[in-house]
Amino acid sequence: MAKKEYSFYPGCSSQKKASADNYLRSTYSMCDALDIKLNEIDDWNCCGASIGYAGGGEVPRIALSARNVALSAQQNPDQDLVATCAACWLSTREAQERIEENDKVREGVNAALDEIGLKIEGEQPKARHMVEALIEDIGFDELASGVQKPLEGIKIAGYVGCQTNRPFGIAGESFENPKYLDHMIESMGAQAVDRYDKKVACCSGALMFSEPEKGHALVKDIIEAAYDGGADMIVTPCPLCQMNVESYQKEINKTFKTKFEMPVVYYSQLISVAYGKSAKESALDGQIIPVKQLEDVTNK
Amino acid sequence: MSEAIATNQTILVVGGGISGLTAALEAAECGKQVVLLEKSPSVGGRVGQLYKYFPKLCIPTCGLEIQYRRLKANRNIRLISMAEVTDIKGEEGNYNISVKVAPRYVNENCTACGECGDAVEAEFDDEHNFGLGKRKGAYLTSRMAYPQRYVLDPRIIGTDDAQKAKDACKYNAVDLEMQEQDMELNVGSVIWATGWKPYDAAKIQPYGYDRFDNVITNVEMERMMDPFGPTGGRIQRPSDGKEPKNIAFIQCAGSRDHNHLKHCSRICCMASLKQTTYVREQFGDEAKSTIYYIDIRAIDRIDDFYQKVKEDENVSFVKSKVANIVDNKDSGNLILNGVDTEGYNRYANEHDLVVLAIGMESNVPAGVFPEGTAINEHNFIDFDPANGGIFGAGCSSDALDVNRATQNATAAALRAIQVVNRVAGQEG
Amino acid sequence: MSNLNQAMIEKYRSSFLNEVEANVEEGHWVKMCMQCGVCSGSCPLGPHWEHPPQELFMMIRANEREAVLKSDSMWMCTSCYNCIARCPRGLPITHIMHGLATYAKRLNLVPKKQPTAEFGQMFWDSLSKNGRVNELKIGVGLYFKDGFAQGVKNAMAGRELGMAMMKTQRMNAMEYFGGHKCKDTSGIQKMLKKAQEFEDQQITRFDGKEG
Amino acid sequence: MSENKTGAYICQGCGLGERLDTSQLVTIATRDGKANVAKEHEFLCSAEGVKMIQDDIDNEGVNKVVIAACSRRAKTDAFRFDDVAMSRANLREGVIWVRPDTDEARETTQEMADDYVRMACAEVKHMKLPESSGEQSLNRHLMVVGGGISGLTSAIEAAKAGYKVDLVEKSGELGGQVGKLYKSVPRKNGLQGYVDSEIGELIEAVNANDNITIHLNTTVAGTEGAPGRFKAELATESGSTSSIEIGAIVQATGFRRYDINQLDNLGGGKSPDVVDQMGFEELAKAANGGTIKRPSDGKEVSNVVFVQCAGQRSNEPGHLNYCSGHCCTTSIKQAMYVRDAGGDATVLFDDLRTPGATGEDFYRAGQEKGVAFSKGKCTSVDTSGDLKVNFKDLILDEDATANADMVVLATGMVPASGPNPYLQLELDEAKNQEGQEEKVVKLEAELAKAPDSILNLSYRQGTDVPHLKNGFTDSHFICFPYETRRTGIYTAGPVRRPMDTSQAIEDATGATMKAIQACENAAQGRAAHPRSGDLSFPSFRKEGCTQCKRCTVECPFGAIDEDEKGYPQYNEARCRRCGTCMGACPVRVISFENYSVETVGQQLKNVDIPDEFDEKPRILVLACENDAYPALDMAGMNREEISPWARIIPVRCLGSVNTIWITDALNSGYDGVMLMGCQKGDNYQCHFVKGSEMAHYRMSKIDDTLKTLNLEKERVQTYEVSIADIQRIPKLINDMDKMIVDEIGMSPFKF
Repeated sequence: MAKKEYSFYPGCSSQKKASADNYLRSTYSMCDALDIKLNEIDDWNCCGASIGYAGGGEVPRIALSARNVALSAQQNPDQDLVATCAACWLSTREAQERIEENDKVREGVNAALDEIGLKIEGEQPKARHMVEALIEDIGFDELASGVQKPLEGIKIAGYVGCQTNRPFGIAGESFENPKYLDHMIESMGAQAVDRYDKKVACCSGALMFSEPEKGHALVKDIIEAAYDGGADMIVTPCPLCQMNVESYQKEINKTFKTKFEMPVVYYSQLISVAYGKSAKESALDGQIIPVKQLEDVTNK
Repeated sequence: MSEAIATNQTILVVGGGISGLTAALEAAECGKQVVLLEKSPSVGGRVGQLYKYFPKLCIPTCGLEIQYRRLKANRNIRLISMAEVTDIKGEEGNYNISVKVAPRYVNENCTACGECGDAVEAEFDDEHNFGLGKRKGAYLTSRMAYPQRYVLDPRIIGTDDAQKAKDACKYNAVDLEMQEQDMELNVGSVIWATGWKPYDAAKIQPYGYDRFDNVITNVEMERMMDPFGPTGGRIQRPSDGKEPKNIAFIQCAGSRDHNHLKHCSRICCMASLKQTTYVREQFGDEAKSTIYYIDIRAIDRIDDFYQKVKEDENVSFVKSKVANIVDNKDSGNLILNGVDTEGYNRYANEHDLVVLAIGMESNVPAGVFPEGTAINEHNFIDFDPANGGIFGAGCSSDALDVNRATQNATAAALRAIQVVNRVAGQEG
Repeated sequence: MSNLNQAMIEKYRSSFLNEVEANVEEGHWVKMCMQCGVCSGSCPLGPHWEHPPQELFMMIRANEREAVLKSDSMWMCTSCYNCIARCPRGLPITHIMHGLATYAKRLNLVPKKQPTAEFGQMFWDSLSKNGRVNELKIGVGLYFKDGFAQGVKNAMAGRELGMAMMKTQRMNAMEYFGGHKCKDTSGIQKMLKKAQEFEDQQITRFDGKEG
Repeated sequence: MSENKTGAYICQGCGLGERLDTSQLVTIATRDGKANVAKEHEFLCSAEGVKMIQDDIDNEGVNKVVIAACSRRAKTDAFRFDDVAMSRANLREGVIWVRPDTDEARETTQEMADDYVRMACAEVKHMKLPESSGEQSLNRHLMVVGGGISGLTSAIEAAKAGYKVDLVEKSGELGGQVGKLYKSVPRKNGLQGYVDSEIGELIEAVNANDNITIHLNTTVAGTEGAPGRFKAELATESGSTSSIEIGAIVQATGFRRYDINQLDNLGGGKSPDVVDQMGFEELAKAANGGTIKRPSDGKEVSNVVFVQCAGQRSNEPGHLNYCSGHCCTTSIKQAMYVRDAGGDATVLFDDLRTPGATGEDFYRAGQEKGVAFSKGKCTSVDTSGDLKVNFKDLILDEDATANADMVVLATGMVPASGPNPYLQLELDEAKNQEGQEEKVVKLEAELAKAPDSILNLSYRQGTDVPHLKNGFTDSHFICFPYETRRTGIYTAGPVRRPMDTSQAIEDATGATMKAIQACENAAQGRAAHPRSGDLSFPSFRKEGCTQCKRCTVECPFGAIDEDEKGYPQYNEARCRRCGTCMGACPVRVISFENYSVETVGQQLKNVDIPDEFDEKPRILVLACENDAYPALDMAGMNREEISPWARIIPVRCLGSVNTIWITDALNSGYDGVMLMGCQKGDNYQCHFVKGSEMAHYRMSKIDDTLKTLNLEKERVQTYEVSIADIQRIPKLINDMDKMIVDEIGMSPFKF
């Protein structure tokens, strides 16, 4: 497998001991197994996420992403800018689009960047989500070929969520029924839940913090549908989805009289485990709801 | 034919649907020489697949029968079926047309007696029924097929079935050695009338045509109504064959949508209004139809049909583009989610069957026309001086209903006649 | 900026649509809506919107300025992008909702105690201070946003989750006393300040027909 | 005639040889059918089979051919012989395919075949090859009435094809309503917004074209003749007249503006600032790109509300119950005028109707320009002070009021057709009858309101082209939009149906196509659609004619006039060859060369009628050749079983069925008679418009005949069927069979 190299933008949640610490760790483990080198952008900043509009206007928000883009181009020229967080990826892409299409925005953003000696000019680095890089640069077949410990007998609901899927999504996939996560699950030797109804439903995103009751109701449906499909666990490509779906299950159980205990993992953990990495390397200890079946695989 | 108009000037009509037939006949009945090409084994096109026309609720094959009779009687038209244009070169008054003719494997000896069809075993999805039913590997495209001649599916060539077909024919009509043929035609003018195809419903993901059995398209519904169609003339649910008495019609399925076809397909509103009468016809007072629409485009004089359907208390109208469909896994019913925008009422309505009023996609091909031919972003041929002697007709020119298609095709015939008359020196 | 609202009312007296077009992010799209309602039907929090997006668009056209800007509705947007994906006219509805929220906030018209507005502001404050978001501080801030007593209650309720996050190394109590941040925080602050200045100029300088 | 030589050719292919005794058929053709030549062939439509027939024609002098094989609808290419009369006995679809292949059925199946061979021989014996009537004349010259966009288009398109045109315009200038527009909705690429009208260039082109003669301030004072030989009297305003000879006519008289004063609740007539769309165009034209000034006080208009469907799509008295099709795009265009001049424009609509690609793009262009669209129903316009438009906002579900400098009402198109020609005829008839006073009053009132005649046709059936609905001219408006009921006269544009400019251009071009085709057909003596190419035409035996006028009244196409003595005067080129006149004639003096009372009457008489005790009934089925007969063919293809007692005869149209056939059939011992035609009424499907209706009317009176014969009325039935009734038609026949056998019994008239 040829070594691949990307400019890496982990994002606020994927920092050490931040909420997606397990994503960060498993991503590095996965990339190690796949012989991918991640060059973290030095001094990257928050993308503003989807909730940034409540505090900042259009130009300030876009300037945030523009700074990351400019740093990436400066530090890792000719490398694609790869993000693991859906919101980071989306904000960056949107910012790039807006800068390209709207002269006024570009003018404002460059004026702001000028304050710190940066500038957006020429061709911008291509912002990609990690799964995009895996699918397009490596491919399912090759991903499958490196599997050492197939995740046999495990049934997984591939929860794509919103922002990895819309409005950009993965090339060739539909918005309503994207299949790539299912393919990825199957590549690792596990079984994907067929017709997982809530595959692209919203987990309430950032509103989980401000409107928890509304958020819990949405998450309840997402977990319920996974149980309906016979899933042993849910896998997701988004840190906010992971957090929202995994961590509120106790509260949801209280409110809705359910008995959920559905593990929610990252695709990077699946790959890491299937490629023979240890439970620790795969950050399985970062799960609030233990994911015993994956642990069992690591113990094989 | 009168001596003043040259008869050695030929008009090429591409497409044997209602528009192509009309254009060819009008020109030929004016004494012009016409070559009519049809891609499929028989003429008739889309209208041959319809159960009834709006707004008169009359039978489309009735008009086709007249066109066929005119065609049979007219010696100015040379019909070539299974023929496709691959290239057009030249200019007004002098076009070189490259044509590919696919093998039918059945020659003109065929009497349409049906022995070969009985002998062959292999079955394939029936195109005439949009794959809802099966047909044999040796078949007549429909009871109205013209030319009334069988055709062998190329997939049976080289199999035992092909030989069986040949052996069954007493008239030496089955010719397994037939090959694809290339043909060059020199013509003065071209009328392009290749019509439309239903937009690929599976692409409209929120409606789950590829996921839910009981989401069908309106063209499939037309086939269901055919007493000899795949369901024997019964509206029924694909999932379980039950009678769907509570049917949802979703308008603009693939039309007026920048994700799909940007244009309005014009016919779908009237088609759904018409189909509510089918539901009535089959289920009487138990029939319930709901039309989810953005604007009801029952344009011009035929608005009275809309008024009439509106009076039916079992037909309701919801101004709403349905957001998505989920299925009730137990019943096979479908739940339509959306917002009735008239006064903001959120709904989750359950229906037995969903009919997508599917958009009309132009069949105008790429890479065939001379450079500079004015084909617009919707893939229709504009009426434009840049097109020289090439004229779009019917649904190659815009999304049209049958009336406007025949009207437009009649106009195209005159435009083509002007070209060949000019060539012949009879100018205005 | 409190009189910005009054200034805008006067400037766009006749047409709120023009005002939105000029001042709201992606606001020029509002006129393109054809009232099909697919956005409203597609929203995951749809039932919680007093006025769903397509209705907001209609209200904008109907000059119902106050009702729109003071509405709680656009604050219900979860940024799921369903509406954008499905809109047959290609309206960037998510962004327009964000834009309306931003604009309402600048004009000081957001309903008091709107939780998402408050949360979003905390988020922004956090990131603009440090360049990166301090999850713990925002979390704690959120608990106490409605006062100390409510905060303690909230914190008790969330204690179990907090413990779990700590245990799985996904939260660090030390964050509260510093935590993740960029190196060049002053640069980022300068950049944001400049960006904000630029944006403010747009509103006061241009009448929307420009650019 | 001694030269007549009949050849009967019996096919053994497609199972006919196995299922039928074809040698017996040969015998029958010779013995009963009196064929001079009768041959069998194992594969008649093969090259050899056809050659066998052609040889007999060429060498043996056979000039009447009987093909006893498949349906007349099949193998038409093979069985196409020039200069011979031909009849087809349908043994395949009509006999073996509708009968079970069983020993029990064999005898009755053979009897069917025997009869069909007898019938075909009898038919062909009485057929003549249609010959030219001598009426033909080639006149490549059109008259186009109306100088608006439709008429101008028609004129220029005809001229471009090499035809001469007389363009007649009532007013002093060309251009019509479109000429009054400031700008146009584009015919393509709707996203570009409104465009300059093409009408100026079109007028120039028409003016410059040598093939076109323009008559301004002129009306048509009289029109007589037929396609190929029309004569029109043109009268100018100054009183001078001239006469022109033309081959065909295009009537493109457009529309009239709906009277806005009828909409006083919407401010119509109550404020000069409430105008219709044409009124707004005039203001826009005057402003010429500047700000429009309102009529009341000249104030620059900065806020305009457009009210769609004003007085349209409504069943209220005085309103138009249709949609005029163009008004949505027209209002969008006019709202763009306002936006481009810096004003605000709101369109209040119910359903926004901008169909097709160009239409939808134009809607988007309007939105791009910032035109505000509101789904709302306008309830009233307050004209007491500043204009206020009160409406129900259907989206926000609230009553709302919009202030406006001006209000534009999108009122509809009223077709500028001539008077309904049948009103006067109806009135004349009512006057001649007792007890019709009320009707007379009503008709007179209606006639008083009728517009002036446009064509002043000298036709027996009135002065103008008949109407279909709401004053729009008649046409078979789905498959065959140009079939008016006056052959050679084609209507185009909004007189035919409401339409926009784009469509009017297409329509006028199409109508012109049909008009030049009518000229060419007339020159050849050929029928127009639907019996295109038919050379036969009706003639009558004068000595037998009683001048009863049934033929002149019943002809659906007004083809027959009366001479001064009251004899019918056929106008071959106007005739569509349906035979309704023949069906109407009580003394049976009307016939076509190849279709006559005899050709059908002899068929039914040559059916072998078994005597009463054989218990083999005979049912005569007269089936419309366009719908019922093809349906029967397809029933055969589907192997639907049909009673062996049925004998089916295709007829051109049910309108051509003469009651003598029914009487003859009953008298010769048929047990039942069935007539199968197309749907009649408002949604008629009869391709001869009135044929089926006339037949039903005539058959409603057959009961008297049955009574005199002392027969049950159930023995004669008339049905409306369609080409899709592939199962229903066999069932109807089989039900008749069952009824005869189980209920009413055999006819007493058997010998």
